[in-house]
Amino acid sequence: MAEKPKLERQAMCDRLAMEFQDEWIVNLGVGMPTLCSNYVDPSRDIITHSENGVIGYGPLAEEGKEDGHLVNAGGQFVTAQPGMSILHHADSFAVIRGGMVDVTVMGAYEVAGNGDFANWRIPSRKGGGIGGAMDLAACAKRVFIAMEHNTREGGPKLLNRCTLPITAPGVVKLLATDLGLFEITPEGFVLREHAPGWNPEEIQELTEAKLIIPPDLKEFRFRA
Amino acid sequence: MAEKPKLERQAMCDRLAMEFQDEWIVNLGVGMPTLCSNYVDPSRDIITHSENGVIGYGPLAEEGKEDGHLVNAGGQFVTAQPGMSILHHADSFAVIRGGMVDVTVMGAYEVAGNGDFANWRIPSRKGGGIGGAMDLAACAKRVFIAMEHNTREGGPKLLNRCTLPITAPGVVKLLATDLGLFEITPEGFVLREHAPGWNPEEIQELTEAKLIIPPDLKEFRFRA
Amino acid sequence: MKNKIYSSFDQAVEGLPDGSTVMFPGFGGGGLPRNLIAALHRQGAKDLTGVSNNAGALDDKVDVGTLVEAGQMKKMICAFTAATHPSRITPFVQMYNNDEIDAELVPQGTLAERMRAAGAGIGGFYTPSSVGTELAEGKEHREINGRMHVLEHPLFGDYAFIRAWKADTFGNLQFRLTQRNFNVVMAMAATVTIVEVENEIVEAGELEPDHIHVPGIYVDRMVTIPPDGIWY
Amino acid sequence: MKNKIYSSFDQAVEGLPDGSTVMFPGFGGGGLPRNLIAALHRQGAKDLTGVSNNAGALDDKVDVGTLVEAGQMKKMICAFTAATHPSRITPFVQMYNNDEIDAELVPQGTLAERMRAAGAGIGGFYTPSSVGTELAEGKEHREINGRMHVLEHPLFGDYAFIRAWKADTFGNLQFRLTQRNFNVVMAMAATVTIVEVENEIVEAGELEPDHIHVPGIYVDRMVTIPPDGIWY
Repeated sequence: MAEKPKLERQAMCDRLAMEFQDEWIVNLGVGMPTLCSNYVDPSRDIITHSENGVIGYGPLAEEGKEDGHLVNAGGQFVTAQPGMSILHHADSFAVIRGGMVDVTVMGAYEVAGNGDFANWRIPSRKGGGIGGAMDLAACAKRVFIAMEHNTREGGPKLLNRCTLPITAPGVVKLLATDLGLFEITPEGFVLREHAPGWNPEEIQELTEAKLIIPPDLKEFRFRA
Repeated sequence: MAEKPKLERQAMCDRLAMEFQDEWIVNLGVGMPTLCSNYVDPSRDIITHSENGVIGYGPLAEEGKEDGHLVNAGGQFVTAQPGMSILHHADSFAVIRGGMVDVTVMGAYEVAGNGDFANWRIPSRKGGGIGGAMDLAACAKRVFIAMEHNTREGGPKLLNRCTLPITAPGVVKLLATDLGLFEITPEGFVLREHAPGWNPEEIQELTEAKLIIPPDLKEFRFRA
Repeated sequence: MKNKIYSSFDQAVEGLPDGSTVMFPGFGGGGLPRNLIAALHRQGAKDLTGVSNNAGALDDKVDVGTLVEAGQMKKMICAFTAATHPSRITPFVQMYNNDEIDAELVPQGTLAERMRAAGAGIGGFYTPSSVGTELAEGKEHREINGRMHVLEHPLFGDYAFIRAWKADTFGNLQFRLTQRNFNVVMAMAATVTIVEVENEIVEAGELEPDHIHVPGIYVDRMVTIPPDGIWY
Repeated sequence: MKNKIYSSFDQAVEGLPDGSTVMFPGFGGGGLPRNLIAALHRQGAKDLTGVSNNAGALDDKVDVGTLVEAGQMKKMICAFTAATHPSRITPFVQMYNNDEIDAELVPQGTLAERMRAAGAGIGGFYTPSSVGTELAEGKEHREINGRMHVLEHPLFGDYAFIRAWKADTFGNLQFRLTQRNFNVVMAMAATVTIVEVENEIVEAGELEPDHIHVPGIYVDRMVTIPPDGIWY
């Protein structure tokens, strides 16, 4: 079973990006989530926000065409786009805390069936890296997570309760892993779409939390 | 005695303006205090601040040369000056509450020997006009007051305790009236300079609070 | 890109419901959305709560006082609620004296900061302004670093009427000099932001990203002031 | 007008005392005052508290990590205190693991807002960020409009080191794009603000009053980055 192909990171992020709606203000976290920006349905009218104070930036800059004064929250060089505007850091988080961000996409170490998630601290290491994650998780209208279904050691990451210090309680709405797409409801994880070749029982086996398998379970949707 | 000449409003404001020091950020309230801007020692390097969001504006605009987009806190048209900058209202009061304003000059109905003053509400009228006075009075480094020594009816305005609702407690440092210049110390009003032709006893007679008359009492200083 | 450009002020204020809280910037005449106010006067919404530095009627043109006089306002939240001079009895002062309109008097800096807090998702803040005065009575006090403060709450609007100098099609706004005043925090604090613009609305990309005072995400509707509009 | 122009970075940081709290902006390399940091490294002040998004050592050039590694820092207040990757053990992480340096971990939005509060004379504020997490433990909680908030306190600096795009002789500053980041709130929050400028400092009056990001009243000392300075 370990040999069976799982979803690529890009496919996971594509899938989450498919949920973005017109006019949504979208904040993409450092790491895997920035892959979402590689696929945004061109018919969709998405507004990017990065917590370092830029609204409406464009795709990553081509090599050799970087502008040293224009980076996203991951420190990557991005491009200017018509209508872009700049805010200072406190005003940028005013946008976030003010509830203007429609969705934030982040990575995580663990997600729980109650919507908690953990992505900033591993107890075996001292300190942590919060960045803007706590502000975004607490204040964005929706939190989407993209992460591998299991730890490198094969341990579960979709849990009944988080074991690591959480980033925010009860906020995760949608989760893409390399085994499928999961909605988090008051009843817990609902498997909405399974990776090709994986049946619900196989996915459940790799999951600590009890998955709800709806009658309309579908196969994972890929970018058109 | 009612016939004896008192100080002109301009002289009162000139006298307060003489106290302004180099690099001071100065906020001049609506009404009489704006007269201070008519006299600022040219050897002094004063920075004007108006609570509607302008730092470093110049003198009043000449008639016919007004810019409809540039007014001071009194709604008077002022001129641009090299180095001027604009802030929005919340950031302008951030300057005030942040303690950047070295002196605010205001008018008042009453000033008390404990440094309280009242300038926003008359109980016989409903409501009041605070504007930015409470923020300025509470947060500027120094509060100077320019006002007539007595009410129109001849009643005292330099009191033991204010009878009107106060604007801020214990903040007035210096007061110019049409009878002289008064410092407010922990012991109360000290008459620093008397109007020409007025002796301390005559001034005390028109004052409710007991005036301290220092050995180095001087005659009122006029603009050179 | 969503079209935010409306063809008339009347269209832009259509559907503004009775009972709304509407924010009106303006200070000394600059940044005062007179055309939108005139449209709201024609539209006739009632029982409104107005947020403004003062209650208007400061000159002979349309301002917040026009709505007050027309009986459209149930309450004003502002920094001036009394006549500035005994001889200057505005319709607001008259109605207020007769208990025909409510008012909440707020120090100007606190007024601006409460709107900034609303826009910035701040649940409340402590300020030294008004401590020791009648206006601090009944408010929660707290000593912080040896200084007394009062707790103030965010002030949200349903609508903000904005007067801008320039705008682009995305809704990014620029103000000129002291026209800026309350406009920025009101655009942040209100759910729906409607703008009258003194210049032709330009294409997105024509305004410098570094020189935008209100990002377009805060802006919902815009109208360019026509030649026969109310200018100042 | 007071002369705020200093002839060298070394002169600009002269006299910065041991034990000071120094604020360092910068995000992804932009707006990072590398020349002033290098000068502070040469100057040698010790027992400093640094306020910064992270503890530095993000590339091979001078940054906050240089001061950490040199043992000049007693404490860092920042939004990242762990290695971003187990393999990426910076001098800070090493010292922090060995209890050779203190750290206070603050969510990035709270960090920025705490500095804005310090600059704006706000005694404290309530934010929903971090509620329900380990970082909210021990903090005062309050439910406001049905939502839990924590009380956060202003964060003052003795010094802010600033990296600006343009400046005039009065000290008015402009930033370019995301270079702005923490620079504005740090200039507001600190007692002494020292700026390195990427362009020649122009005469007062040459920058548009509407396009100034930090008014000169917040700025104390400025140095233009010379051709042999550290650029990015």
